[in-house]
Amino acid sequence: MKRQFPLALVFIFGFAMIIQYFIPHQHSEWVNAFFMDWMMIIGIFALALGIWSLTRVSWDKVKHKRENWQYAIVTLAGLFLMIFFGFDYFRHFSTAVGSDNYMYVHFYQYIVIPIQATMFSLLAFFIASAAYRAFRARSLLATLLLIAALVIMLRFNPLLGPLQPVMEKFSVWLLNVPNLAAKRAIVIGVGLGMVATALKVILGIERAYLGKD
Amino acid sequence: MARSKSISIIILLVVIALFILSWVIKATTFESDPDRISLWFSVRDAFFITMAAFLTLAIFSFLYKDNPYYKFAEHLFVGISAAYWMCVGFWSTLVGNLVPNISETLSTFFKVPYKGFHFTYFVPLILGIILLMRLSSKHGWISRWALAWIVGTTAGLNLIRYLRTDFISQVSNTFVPLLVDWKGVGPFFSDFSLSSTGQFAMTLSNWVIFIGVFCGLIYFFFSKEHKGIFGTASRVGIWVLMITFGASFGYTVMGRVSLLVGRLTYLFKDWLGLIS
Amino acid sequence: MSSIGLIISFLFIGLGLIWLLILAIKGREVDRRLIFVFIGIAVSVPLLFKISFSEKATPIVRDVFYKIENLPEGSKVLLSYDYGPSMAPEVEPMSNAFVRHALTKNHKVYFMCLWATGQSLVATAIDSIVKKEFPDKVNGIDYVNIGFKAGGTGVLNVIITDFRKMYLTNVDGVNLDSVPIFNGIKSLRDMDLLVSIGGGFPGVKEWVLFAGAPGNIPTAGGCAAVSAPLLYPYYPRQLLGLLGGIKGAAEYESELKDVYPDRFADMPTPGIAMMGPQTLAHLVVMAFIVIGNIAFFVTRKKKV
Amino acid sequence: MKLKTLIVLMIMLLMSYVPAMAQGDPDVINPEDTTVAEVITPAPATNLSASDTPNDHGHSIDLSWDLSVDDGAGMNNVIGYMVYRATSMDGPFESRSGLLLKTTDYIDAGAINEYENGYMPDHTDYYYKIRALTADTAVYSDSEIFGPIQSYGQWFNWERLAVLLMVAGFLFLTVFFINKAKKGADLFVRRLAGIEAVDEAIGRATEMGKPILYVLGLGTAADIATIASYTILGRVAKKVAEYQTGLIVPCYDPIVMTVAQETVKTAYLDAGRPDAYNEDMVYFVTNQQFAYVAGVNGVMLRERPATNLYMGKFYAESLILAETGTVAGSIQISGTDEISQIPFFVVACDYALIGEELYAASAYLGKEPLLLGSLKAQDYAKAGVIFLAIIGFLSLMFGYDGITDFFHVR
Repeated sequence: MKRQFPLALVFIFGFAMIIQYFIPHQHSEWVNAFFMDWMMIIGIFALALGIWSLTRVSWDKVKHKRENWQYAIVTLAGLFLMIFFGFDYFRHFSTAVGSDNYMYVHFYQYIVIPIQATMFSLLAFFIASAAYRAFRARSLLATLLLIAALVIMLRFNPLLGPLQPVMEKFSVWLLNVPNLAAKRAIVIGVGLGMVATALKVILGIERAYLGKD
Repeated sequence: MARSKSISIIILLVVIALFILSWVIKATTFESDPDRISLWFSVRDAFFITMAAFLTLAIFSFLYKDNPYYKFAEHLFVGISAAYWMCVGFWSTLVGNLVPNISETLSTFFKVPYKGFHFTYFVPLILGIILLMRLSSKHGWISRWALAWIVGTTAGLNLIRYLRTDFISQVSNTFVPLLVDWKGVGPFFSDFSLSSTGQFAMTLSNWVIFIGVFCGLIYFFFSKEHKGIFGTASRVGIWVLMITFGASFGYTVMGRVSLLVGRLTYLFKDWLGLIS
Repeated sequence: MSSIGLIISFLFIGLGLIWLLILAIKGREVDRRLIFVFIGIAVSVPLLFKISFSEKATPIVRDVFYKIENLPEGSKVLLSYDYGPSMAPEVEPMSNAFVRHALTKNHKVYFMCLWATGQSLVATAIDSIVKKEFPDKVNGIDYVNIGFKAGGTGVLNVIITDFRKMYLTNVDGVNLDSVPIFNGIKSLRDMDLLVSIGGGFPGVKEWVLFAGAPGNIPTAGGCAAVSAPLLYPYYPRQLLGLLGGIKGAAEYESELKDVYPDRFADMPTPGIAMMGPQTLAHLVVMAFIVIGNIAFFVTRKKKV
Repeated sequence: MKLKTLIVLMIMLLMSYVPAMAQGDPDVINPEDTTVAEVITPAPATNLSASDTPNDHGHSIDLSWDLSVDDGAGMNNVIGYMVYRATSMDGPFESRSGLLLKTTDYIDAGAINEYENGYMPDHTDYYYKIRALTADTAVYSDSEIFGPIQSYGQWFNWERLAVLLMVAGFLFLTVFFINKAKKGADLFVRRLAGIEAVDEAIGRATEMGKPILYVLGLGTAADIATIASYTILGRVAKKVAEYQTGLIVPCYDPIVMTVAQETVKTAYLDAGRPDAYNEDMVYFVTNQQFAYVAGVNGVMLRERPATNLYMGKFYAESLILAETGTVAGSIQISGTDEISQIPFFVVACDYALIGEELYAASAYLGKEPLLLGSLKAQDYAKAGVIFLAIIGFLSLMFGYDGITDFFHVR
């Protein structure tokens, strides 16, 4: 029961999902439509597990005074404050869209958004350091990588003068043609890999995720 | 050791002083703004804007090295964002989607329009509860049923989805004519032009696509030694891949710089008011 | 002001790079933090001194512009904000330019989003652009915001046959049947143009695959630079035009200013303004690649 | 009466089209004027035929007809058509479409479920007629009635035959090669540097006494890349357990976290070291892209893992993670099927698995014949694709597009 039943579930539902694609009948169409809805609902229950895990790991740090335990308090405080504001619907409850508690909205706007955007913008620095470190003509492959990147970066350089439209055209061609070819090769390969993996899962050949006892 | 500690305390005091200074200045500039009705509003808004700016700087400080300010911002961010998604999920998915389909009483309680009883919504509810059984050490194994359902359904559904949307369409799109608009050798040379919509350019592009896809696929062969002609094709394949990767990398620089511009604009404009 | 800034920044960056070049020839590796400093200067100096370069629209951008320009007045244009705050600096200039252009042409604008994070961005656009710059436009008659529904491509699958199966009301809670702009509109097929702005998932690609192509509805897009190469293959057949990254936005803005010099004289052009930092940052990155290679060849020679 | 208002509304709607169509006198559109204008009944639409819509779930009927001779020619007074339907020959007929301009076909689809508005039951006799309308709401002509016709759902969508053949063919190949492998056939697999590096990296981590960081990416439980990543995690965790190295798995998606916990636990059991397993090795950080990145960055700089493995779906964060990992001095191995991020991993990581290699990785690491069999099947499928592509080219060259059509799946 502990091991065979889940495997049977995987097999039955996996094949049911494949077969339903070929059946245009109404009974099969709602399966597809509801799946995403269901996954989201299950996801929220799982998120409770996630919050539990985060709380436990942070609390553990605080309790045993592990390195950087002070910061774990910050995490816990942020977490519970935000949950408190987010569920404060007795006073501010608005609609299903969410809480419109003042602090909830402002924490999102002035803490989450700026940090998120700043983390993202670190990429401008990292892309430069990665380019400096990795774009060296060590081998033929690295040289190709380097030249293609330089060509594309040159395309809107006003200092280039009359060469600019040529660069522009060439880079569009590069993005349109070889890029398309490589993308297709990767997508076809990935598609096959996915099908193979999915089949292995459905057939029960890959079962590491289902536990043992 | 003691010295480095006192230095970090001094830095902390300076940061706090700067924070308060910025807060006060910001609040006074807001005071003259007719949109803010009272002192309380300007003080409050000034606080949030200053905080956002300092958190931005704290994240940037990570570029130098890991430091207490980054650690603070990071931990705060993790906690708040986890809770944020929990709340969004609760309100929009559980209250917005599940409740209106299963219970009238709860719908009235949460003030959402009741859509009628749909038994299908009990499936995720039950699976969700089964998943929560993980917390019990004795009955934790039951949660695997939910995992099995998720993994099985996903595997089946996505297998089909990718075959249809990505795989087959890419295969069928590979069927391009290798001789575009061919009217014979004579016209080909007499009308020869390098324009991108011209016959020569289109034919050349199609050949590049064909060879690129062909060699790219050869590169992904696992069960054959890449030697001889096969090896040459596979090498051409990886060249094409590398050129593409380089091009994508170069292209992305633009987007990443834009993001940094966005952040710096916030600092210079919304916070410091250096630019209009 | 701008010329002083240009001189200062070129001097700063130029001399710095020459110094680094000398270090590189001596075989020293550059500390990554120094690279960060240069990027920081290259981006912030043009921003502070307002250095910008002239832009000229490329065909792929012009196609979008003249589609909106040449639609008859009162055409129905749907704008979908499929992005979040983190992508906003790059794509918000595009969506703002689209809104301005469509409303100037007196098109009817339908706002929606496939990303939850798009909701507040649509609200901001309506507050800061529609209400301020187009005070005569009436909510519900000239434009409407139907907001966000979860489900990504699932939403598209539904609204291509029927809006009302997914959206009962607009964001203000008004039933769609009582919103005048929705009179006679059943599905996406009744739109004259779909514009998706955003580069993630779901985004422009999904609009093409799940709405534009199956419904045979003209679709245009604006996306972050990172996703543009993946979307080029759809142009021009399924995607009538595309604004790729801030460069696309800048081109669109300059076209808008060229065509309506009076109407948009004071229009903020964040896209064009951002091209200054872009150009310098690209130069710096390229310079570092060159320096890196010089350092590499010098050290290799020494080893040999 | 209701019908009349509807038509008036339709005509008003038409007003917006008038400038584009440049036909019809705009003055006539005003309903009050139409009483004065004298309009002659136009010729009806002809050759109406109807059939059940193929390859669908029922509740839908395909209609087609020929234009009225007065549409755009003849008296030129037909402005459009509307579809009418009844459940008996004598009516009552109700309109089923809006005003259709210059149209000769229409799909009359109703709602699928009884509780919805506009429910259209299957296996019911329907009768159709097409009304050719003029600018005057009172002047129109009906086509002959077509019927009875029934709608019904099909049990197989023939348009998707190509997909079925592919799935079936691939399933056959997989099972065939797995069986062959089981019987002991020696299946050759070329070496993949990125995968061989995983083994070395675990050894290196053990020597250094530092943990291994495994990042499952931003994929949700609904991504196959994530499923592939679980299986790789399983193999890595087993080796880690054998070598007694530390393992850190911060998670982005809570469902993925639960599956990953199960996977790691199983791996430790398999390695015979259940005691070494600790639930907190696999933990949840947050469900927000950059907050997650911030958290993982922190782990990299503070725990200084010897090796970072990034396997699964990655988005913009790929480069932030990989660059921070470089600063921390870790060996980095990545694998993703997200095409836009592969370049960054290729540039910034020591080893990068490209696309399909991610899916092959679990088979490599396990070295089990069962799994190697599926790699062989993948290769044959790729050969099939190349073969098909060549056939496609040749057929296009000779002007035959049947093959391309066959693979064009709606």
